[in-house]
Parts: sequence; structure tokens; C-alpha cells
Amino acid sequence: MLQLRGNTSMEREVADRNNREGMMGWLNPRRYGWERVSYWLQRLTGVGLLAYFIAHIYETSQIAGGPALWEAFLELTQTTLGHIILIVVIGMCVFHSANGIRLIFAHGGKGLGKPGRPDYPYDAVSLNYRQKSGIWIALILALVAMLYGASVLFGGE
Amino acid sequence: MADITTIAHDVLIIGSGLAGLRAAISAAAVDRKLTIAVISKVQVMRSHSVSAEGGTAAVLYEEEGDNQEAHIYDTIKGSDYLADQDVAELLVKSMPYEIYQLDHWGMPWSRRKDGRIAQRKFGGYSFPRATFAQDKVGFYEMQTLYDTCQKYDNIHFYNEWFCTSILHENNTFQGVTAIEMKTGNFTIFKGSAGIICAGGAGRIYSFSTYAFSSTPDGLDMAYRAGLALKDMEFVQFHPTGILPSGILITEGARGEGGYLINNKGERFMQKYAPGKLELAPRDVVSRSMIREIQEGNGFKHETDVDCLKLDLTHLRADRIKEALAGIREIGIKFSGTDIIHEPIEVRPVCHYMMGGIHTNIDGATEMAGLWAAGEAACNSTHGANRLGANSTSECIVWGKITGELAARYATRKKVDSINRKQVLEEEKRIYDGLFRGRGAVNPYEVRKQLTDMMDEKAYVFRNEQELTSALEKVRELKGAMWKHVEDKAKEYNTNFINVMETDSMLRTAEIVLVGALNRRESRGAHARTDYPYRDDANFLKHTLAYFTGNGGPKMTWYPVAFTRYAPVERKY
Amino acid sequence: MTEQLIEEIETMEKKREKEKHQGEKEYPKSSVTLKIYRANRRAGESPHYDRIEVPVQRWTTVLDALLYAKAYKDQSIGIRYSCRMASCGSCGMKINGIPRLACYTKVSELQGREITVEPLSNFPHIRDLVTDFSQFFAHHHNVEPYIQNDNADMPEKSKLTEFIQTPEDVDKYLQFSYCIKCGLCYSACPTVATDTQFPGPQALSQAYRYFIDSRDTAPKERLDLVDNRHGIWRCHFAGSCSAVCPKGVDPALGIQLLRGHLLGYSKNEKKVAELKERQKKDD
Amino acid sequence: MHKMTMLRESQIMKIHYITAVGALFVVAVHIMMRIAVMPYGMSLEYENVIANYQNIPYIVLLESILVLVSIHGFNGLRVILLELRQSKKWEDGVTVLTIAAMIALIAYGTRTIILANGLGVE
Ligand SMILES: Cc1cc2nc3c(=O)[nH]c(=O)nc-3n(C[C@H](O)[C@H](O)[C@H](O)COP(=O)(O)OP(=O)(O)OC[C@H]3O[C@@H](n4cnc5c(N)ncnc54)[C@H](O)[C@@H]3O)c2cc1C
Ligand code: HEM
Ligand code: SF4
Ligand code: F3S
Ligand code: FES
Repeated sequence: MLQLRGNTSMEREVADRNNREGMMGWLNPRRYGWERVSYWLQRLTGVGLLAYFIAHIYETSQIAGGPALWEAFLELTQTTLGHIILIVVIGMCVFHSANGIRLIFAHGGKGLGKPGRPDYPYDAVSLNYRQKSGIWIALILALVAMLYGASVLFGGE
Repeated sequence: MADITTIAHDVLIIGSGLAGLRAAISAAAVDRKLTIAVISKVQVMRSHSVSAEGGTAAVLYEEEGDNQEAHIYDTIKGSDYLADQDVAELLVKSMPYEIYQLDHWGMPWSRRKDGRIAQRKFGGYSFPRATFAQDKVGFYEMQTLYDTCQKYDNIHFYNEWFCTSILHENNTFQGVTAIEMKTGNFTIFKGSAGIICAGGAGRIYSFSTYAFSSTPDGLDMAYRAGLALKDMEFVQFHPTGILPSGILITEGARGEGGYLINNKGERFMQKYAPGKLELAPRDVVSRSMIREIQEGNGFKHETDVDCLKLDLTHLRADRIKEALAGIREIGIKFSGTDIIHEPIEVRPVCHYMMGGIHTNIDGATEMAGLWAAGEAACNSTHGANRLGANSTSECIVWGKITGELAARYATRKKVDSINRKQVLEEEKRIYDGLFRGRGAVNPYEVRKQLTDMMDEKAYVFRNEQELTSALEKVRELKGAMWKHVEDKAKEYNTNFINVMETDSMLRTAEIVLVGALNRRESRGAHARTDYPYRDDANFLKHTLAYFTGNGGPKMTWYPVAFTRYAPVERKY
Repeated sequence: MTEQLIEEIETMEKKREKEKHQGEKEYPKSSVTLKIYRANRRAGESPHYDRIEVPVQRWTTVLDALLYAKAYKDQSIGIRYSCRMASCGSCGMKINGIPRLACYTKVSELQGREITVEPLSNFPHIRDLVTDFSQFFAHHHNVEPYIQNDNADMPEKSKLTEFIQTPEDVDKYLQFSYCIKCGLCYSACPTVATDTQFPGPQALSQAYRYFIDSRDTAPKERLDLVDNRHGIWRCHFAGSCSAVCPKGVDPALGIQLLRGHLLGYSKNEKKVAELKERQKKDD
Repeated sequence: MHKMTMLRESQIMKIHYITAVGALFVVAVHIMMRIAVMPYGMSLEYENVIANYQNIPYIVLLESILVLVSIHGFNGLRVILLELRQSKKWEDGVTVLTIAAMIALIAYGTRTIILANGLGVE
């Protein structure tokens, strides 16, 4: 763990959260550009998927209770609201996965470009259009998947 | 008194510019058990040194035709023979080591294709001798030194502590008093040895390349402690400051091949310095520019100020981006001009103080245990006119020398007491005299009037009449009822700091003016229209100014050290 | 195809950016209202905003405007500044909600007749527009930002020579050493917003700056230094740091490249081998 | 469990990425099978579901989804929580809790698989 050097007053300040943006900093994700949107969505969808996954494990466990319980449970989930939730989950899953693949590469510096001599007006190479279009593609894929999911869930009946 | 905190360290360094940081490293390396305090009124890496752009002079390539003797000669000739020649020699001989040491500490020097350190042309030199790192030399040097300081746990940084006075007894240094800006607490620093690296005072001019923090409070502190300020009338005006802000276009721009042009499109430097053209020393180029403007060959900037233009459009765009990226940015941002496509409007601008705290060749002041280095010091390397790129060199060389000497001194001799009377007097001076003072005049208005007046009357050319009227004005401002601080809070009170700075500015401006009046000749950066020639018979000597209380300074003279070159007429 | 599209979008954006600058030439505003965040909690003054109208010209920067307000309207405004030319990093503050340098932001670049200035977030607040940088500097200190090499300190009487570095070697780290420690990135980063022990973009990009410098011989130690619970892994490539950096340091890039070495995407053996080679030659 | 806390952060995060890629693969197969073999509505019928649990490769698939996604998901949660507050108590708590939750979820899911598999045999 990082040790902060210095006098005790500084160590006290380390604990001090005075003026940190905190979770409020997550609001207004458009403020700093697309990469920040991606950060925010990746997080949101990650947590959302985890929640769904837990619920899904619970849902499938009903199978062990026999056909009656299973049918009863299906009744609960196979509703319009249930379908909408499932569509959102599909979108989350596709966005999180597609963007996740981009991030796995980007986190290791792949596809970000090379450092060079700074040149006014300093455009950051890491915020290049390859990365931005990666985010857009993930969003578009998620949308397409949601539409397809909707067509299966609502159209199949 | 009992409630005033005392902080004790072995070596106190006032100022965290290039000189201060270099001193800290060399002091810390002497003995890891010594504790070094670096006290600065700004945070580290915010000192004015980060703005230095063009280069640092050193002889690196003797095998390619350079030699140290030439560097010594260029420096002395550039100084209009007012430099102490042994000091110039020490500078030149120490520099190559420092360049390589900086390289070893991580300095991103610009390189040649073969991987060796690159150098470029600079004004007044007979060989391309300015070692550079793009056009941000000072910045990178500061970063390298600051980062290297992180190696030493015995260096303690006191960021944003404003020093107000030097404590001393029997002409021996004991420490300083300071105000911690964050809390507003008045504090005593006790130290066996001290080094003043408080930088230049260029903010006594309005049109100035200096950072806003470059006010003479460090010089003034030494002055009030009874130390002499030397050669203060020599103020360097750099030929190329942009309008309206005064931000600098480095001499490197001319070193890379830029031209100065007048409104007829002529390269007018052909008239004034046919041998060196734009790369004549700064005093020569600045005077030529003012003459050109006086002859009606200038441009008018949209703010109605006369100016000339610096033309870089004939350089290749990629070369500009490679070597002058920073000033291209400055041009676009602060002047609305892209130097790749258009000439940029420039005008001579206050840039450097040759003068400073009087020291000997080792940087020692007249007080035992106290040294001075960097722009705050005047060890007489630069005489009447500094060559570009020689100042960062000076900061580094004397930073190292004084750091070592001060640390050695501090191991031998420990200070055991503090002059309490002085502490109380100082507390009274700043709190009763300034903080709780009453007045109707806005101190910021006083500061503005002073600096505008300096711009007008103590600029590139001076004369008796204007200097006298300027002196009268300074004395009038000194007497005005302005000493008060509106902001009564303790915490981060920049109003209070500004008032203390203004107080020191008035005193320092007075010294500059008195010195300029006394020097009835033209030498280096000091050009008198009423005495247009150099007068070696009467004025081949340094000016010293001593504090006398509320009256003006007491002026004396001090001899110049000659070791090798007799003065001859200076031609470029 | 996509490459082309990307390029097209890119040129379009650049053009728009240029047009924004051209607008400055015919600058119509003659005065502007500063909405300044004021607070001095230690002295019991609670946060509020002051509105001060100041005259402006085409060149006026937000710093100029603030200093005018300080000199002639309200002398008690707490503000930190020094170089006024974007090289010292003193004057970072939130201008209209985004971290920027006051001396590097012209009033003419901003929309509207009112400019909101607030202290940087994520730094402990001191007074008005001034924040405390000691944690920030401590994080920088903690990444050991100096060349680690047995020969780093040159003996006085040694052979005077440099470590050879080609311009290409320099370009690998030069961009990252452009950092002026202004803290804008630190203020924008969403991780710093909640994690008090995360070194932040500035410190991490400096870790990379020394890691990739061919003069440094401690690449492994440097990786270990940032490989911990609150270290480099807490960067999620939100990119906000690079979006606000006034000097094109692109800390996000430095961090990801450094992480590439931890992930094994990139190898640094060449550099180590090279160094060994060079040392042999020197001996 | 102790081993986990002794992993380097880089090792944990490598696992995070590898499980992500693995999860992507197995989840894709899982969903494909659900929609490719028969219409979605039918695939949910009790007999069809139970039948699936008789199929050994499918069980392996389900189990790996369970493990991979749990590891990835709970580590993701750990990361978020770690960033929220910093104190030894909180951080140790977060580590223990996420690992415990992960193990519990895997155990619970495995129980379903075993039970459902048993149902078919009867
Ligand atoms: C725009 C510009 C470009 C330049 N370019 C070059 C160049 O290319 N080559 C070259 O050789 N030279 C150049 N110079 C000159 C050179 O940069 C300076 O002379 C040099 O940096 C001075 O360094 P210093 O360490 O003496 O002082 P500074 O860097 O000015 O530092 C002064 C320090 O003292 C502190 N201080 C002052 N008063 C107090 C107080 N009362 N209490 C506490 N602390 C105090 C300040 O906080 C600061 O840390 C340039 C100068 C300017 C203005
Ligand atoms: C399907 C179930 C999944 C769940 C429940 C899940 C859950 C999570 C959670 C909770 C996070 C933490 C978010 C954060 O750190 O901001 C996360 C991060 C991440 N996920 Fe997933 N995820 C799933 C699938 C995937 C897939 C299929 C991929 C990619 C192929 C993926 C790639 C990533 C990546 C790269 C991160 C790291 C984000 C970061 O560090 O900023 N995930 N995931
Ligand atoms: S990386 Fe950029 S934004 Fe961050 S401190 Fe350095 S210069 Fe400022
Ligand atoms: S904003 Fe923060 S999350 Fe990473 S890319 Fe920059 S450090
Ligand atoms: S005042 Fe130096 S960066 Fe703005």
C-alpha cells in the first residue's frame, strides 16, 4: 500500500475527504467526453448484470422444486415487465461485453496510438476516434440486440 | 513571542527556483543527517524558473571547435566588461559537468541524430552553445531537479511560506521569519546556514516577462538586514516580448533563424549589428528596435503600442513544431498569431535583473552563514548585460556551490539562539505597520502606478530628467497613505502578501532609479541618452546600495575583478 | 471503409475546432460577470457565490479578469497564480464546471456573459479558489519519480559524457514529462473522486515516464510500486484526465501503456538488454 | 480464501479479464443454444429444461458460466466497493464479503444443477 510521507497533519488530510467529488462525480457523465460515458455505462451495466445474474440463479433454482413451482415462477417472470427487464439485460450484456473487449485491449495500451512530441492544440492520442467509435459500436450493437430480443420476446407470442 | 512557533533545520534555502533546488540537492548530498528546508512563497514547480525557454549555455563540443576560453570571452564582452572575470571563468568551467549531471538525473535534453546532446545558436555567442530541451529548458530543468530532490528524505519543502525578514546577530545568520500562507501563522525558522535564492525582481515593471511572483521581497529582505544590493540599475530588456501580455518569445526563435522586420519589411538589424544581426546581445538588439520605432519604422499593435515583428515564416513548419512548439502555442494562445504562417508582433520587455545581493565568487554574502545564488544574487557573472542562456547556467552552478558550502558550514557551526528583539520588531513592522494599517489609497493602484511609471521612465533608454521625475514619483508613492490590508482573514491572505510585495517593490525601484541616475555613462543594458558613451575612467566599477532606514539608499562603489581581458570597445 | 469514416469525422471535428478560434477575432463582449465561489471554513465563512462584473477585452484571460476583480472590486479573493503563461500550474480551477487553467482560458472562448469559477474538486479546500496540493504532491513523491541508475550521481572528476539517447528514445517519454503538476487531471478523474489512496493520473503517468526512459534501470521495481490494491488497476480508462490536461500529457495513455507491461502485452526486455550492453561498453 | 487475499492485484485483474473473455464465450453458447434449438417460449417448459440438465456437456457449460461469471462479477463489485471507502476495516470486509458471496452463489447454483440432474433420473 502506498505510504504517504510527511508530518501528521498531512496524514490527517489523507483521511480527509474534504472536497472530493465522491459518487456525485459519477453524475453528468457527458461532461468529459465519450470515454467518461463508457466508464459510467460499463460500471452501471456491470452491476446491473451482476444483479440480474444473482436473480437468474435464484430463478433457475426453482426448477428443483418440481413442475408446479417452476410454472408458478414462470408466471411471475414471463410478464411484460419481466420481458422489458430481460430486454434491458440483453442490452446491458451486449454493451458490457463489446465495450469490455475494447477495454481489455485498451487497458494494455493497444489501439491507443503512440506517444509523440506534444503539438498544439494538444489532442490526446488516447482519446482517438478508433476508441470513440468502439464505444459507439458497442452502443449500436446493444441497441440491435435489444430490438432483436424484443422481437423474440414480444413477437413470438 | 512565546506563542510563536519555531521550526529548526540545519540549512534554510529561501526560494525553490532553479538555484534553490540545485542548492538543496547539493546540500542534502553533503551529509544525509543534515536537514534542509526549502522555503518558498509559491509551491514547488511554480517558481518563475519554469518559464525559462531558450537554453543553458555550456561548452560541450571542444572536439567540434568550441572552447571554454571563447565562452569566457563572450560572457565578458557581453557584460560590457563589468563582469568579474574570475567569476565568469568559474561559470564556464563548471557548466559542462552540470549539463551531463542533469542528463544523468533525467533531463530530456534535445538530442542530435547520433544520440548526443544538441546545442543551438544564441545571442552574443561565437559558437552554438545553448543546450536546450525543446523550448522549455527552465521547465524541464526544474522538473529534473525537483524530481531528484525526491530521492532525499532530508530535504523538507515548505510550500507557500512567505519569508519576511532575516534574523541575525553580530553579522551572523540565525534564521528567517515567515508566514505560512495556508494558516496565516507567523513562524520563526532557525537555521545555522541560509541561502537566498529568491529570484529576480522584474515585476517592478508592468511590461515584463516575469511571473507575477517575481517581486523583490527576497532582495528587500537582505537589503533590510544590512546587506548590499549590487548593480541594480542594470535591467535587461529582452527584444521579443509579445503584446499585450509581455510573455516572452525566446531568443531561441532567432537562434533557429528568425528575422526581425520593420514596417518596410526590412531586416533592420543589418544597419545596427551587421556581424551578428538578430543574434547580437540583447541590449544591442533592444536598443536597435527602439531606435527603429523612434524613426517611425514600427508597427502599431491594436492596443496602440509601438512594436516590430519577428518573422519565422521562412522556417520549416516541422522544425518549428520540433524546436519551438512552446512559443508557437504561446503565439496562438496569447497573441492570436500562428508563427508558422504570420510574423508575430514584439517589443523589448523587462526580462532580467543583472543586479542582486552582493556576493563574492563563492556566493557568500557579507553576513556569516548566509549565501545567495541565482538571479537574486549578484556575483557579477553578467556585469552590465547578461547573455541569453547564461542565467540558468549561473543558477545551477552557484546553486551547487552555495549548497555545498552552506552544508559544510552548518556541520561545523550550530546556531543556538535567536535574536528575539528582531522577531518582535518584524512582527510589529508587518502586522502593525501593514496588516492593521489604515489608508485610503488602494495598494493595487499604487503598484500599478509604480510599474507603469517604470515602464515609461526607466526603459531601454534613460535620461537624467526622466529618472529624476521617476524618483520623485516613487518617493511620493512611498509616502502615500496606502499601507493597509482590506482582507482581515488569516487564511491564505494574498491581499496581505501583495501589500508586503508592493512595499518591497517601492524600495527596490528606488534603488534602481538612484543607481541609474548615479551612473552617468552608457554600459550594457544601461543606456543613457544624455551620456551615450561608456566611461571606463569613472564608471568601470560596481554600484552598491545599502539600507538606511526610511531615507533613500546609501550608494558606494566596488571594484571589478580583472584577470584576463582589458576593456575594449564592444562591436558586433 | 470504417477507417475512412473515422478520418472524415476527425477532420470535421478539427474544422469545427478551428472555427471556434476564429470567432475570437470579432469579439463583441466588453464586460462579463464572474460568479466566484467564496468560502473560508476555518474562519467560519460558509460557501456562497459572489457576482462581480469586470471589463474584458479580446485578450483577457479568466485570470486577468479575476486579478482585476481582486485589485479593484474585492481584495479578499483568495487565488493562487504565478506565471500567467500556462507553464507553472498554479491557477487550476473549475471554470464553468470543468477543470481548467485560468491563465490559459480566454473569456472569449467561453459562452455566455457569466463565468462560474470554483476551486478544483478532489483537493482539500483551503479558501475561495485555493486548494491544498499536499496529497497530490505526496502521490507524485511516492512513485519515486527520479532516474534510478547506479551512475545517476556523477562523481565530480568523472569522465564527462552523457547517456546516449536518440531523438526517438526521447520521444518515448517526452510527452509525459510535459506535466506541469496543475492537478486538473486529478480533479477530473472519477476514481480520485472517491478513492483517497489512488495515486491519480498525474503520478501514474510519471511512473511511466521514468519506466520507459532508457536511462532508468529499475523497471521491475517501478511495476511493483504501482501494482497494488489502490494502484494502477483503479484506473478504468475514463479518459477525463487526458480530456482536461492543458499540456497534452495524455496521462491516460501513459497509464494504459504502463499497464500493458503489467499485463504482459508489452515487453521491456530490449531496454534492459540495451542498458546492460551500454554499461559493458562504458566499463 | 486466504490465497485470494494474497494474490497480487495484477493477478486478480488478469483473472478478471480472462474470466470476462471466458464468460463471453460460454454465455454466447448458452444463449445460442436457448434460441437456436427451439423457440424461446418452448425452451422454458419444464420438461425441456429438465432435459437440458441431463446433458453432460450442457451441465459443464452451465457450471462454467456459473464459476466464470461469479468470479468476474464479484471481483467487479469488489473493485467498485474498494474505491468507495478506504480503511482497513472496510477493505478487509469487502474482500471477505465478496469472496463469501461468490462462493455462496456458486454453491447455490451448483446445488440447482445437481438437484435438477437428480430429478431427471427418477
Ligand atoms: C520568460 C523567461 C525566459 C527565460 N529564459 C531563459 C533562458 O532561456 N536561458 C537562461 O539562461 N535564462 C532564462 N531566463 C532567466 C532565468 O529563468 C532566471 O534568471 C532564473 O530562472 C532565476 O532562477 P532563480 O532560481 O534564481 O529564481 P526563481 O525561479 O525566480 O525563484 C525564486 C524563488 O524564490 C521564492 N521567493 C521569492 N521571494 C520569497 C519570499 N519572500 N519568501 C519565500 N520565498 C520567496 C519564490 O517563491 C521562488 O521559488 C528566463 C527568464 C524569463 C522570465
Ligand atoms: C455476463 C456477466 C458479467 C457480469 C455480471 C459482469 C460484471 C462486471 C462488473 C460488476 C464489473 C465491474 C465494473 C467496474 O469495474 O466498473 C465488470 C467489469 C468489467 N467487465 Fe464484466 N461482467 C460480465 C461480463 C463481461 C464480459 C462478457 C466481458 C468482456 C468480454 C466483461 C468485461 C469486463 C471488463 C473489461 C471489466 C473491467 C472494467 C474496468 O475495470 O473498468 N464483462 N464486469
Ligand atoms: S498530467 Fe496534465 S492535467 Fe495532470 S497535472 Fe500534469 S499537466 Fe496537469
Ligand atoms: S480519468 Fe482516471 S480512471 Fe484513468 S484514464 Fe484518467 S486516470
Ligand atoms: S498562472 Fe501559471 S499556469 Fe496559470
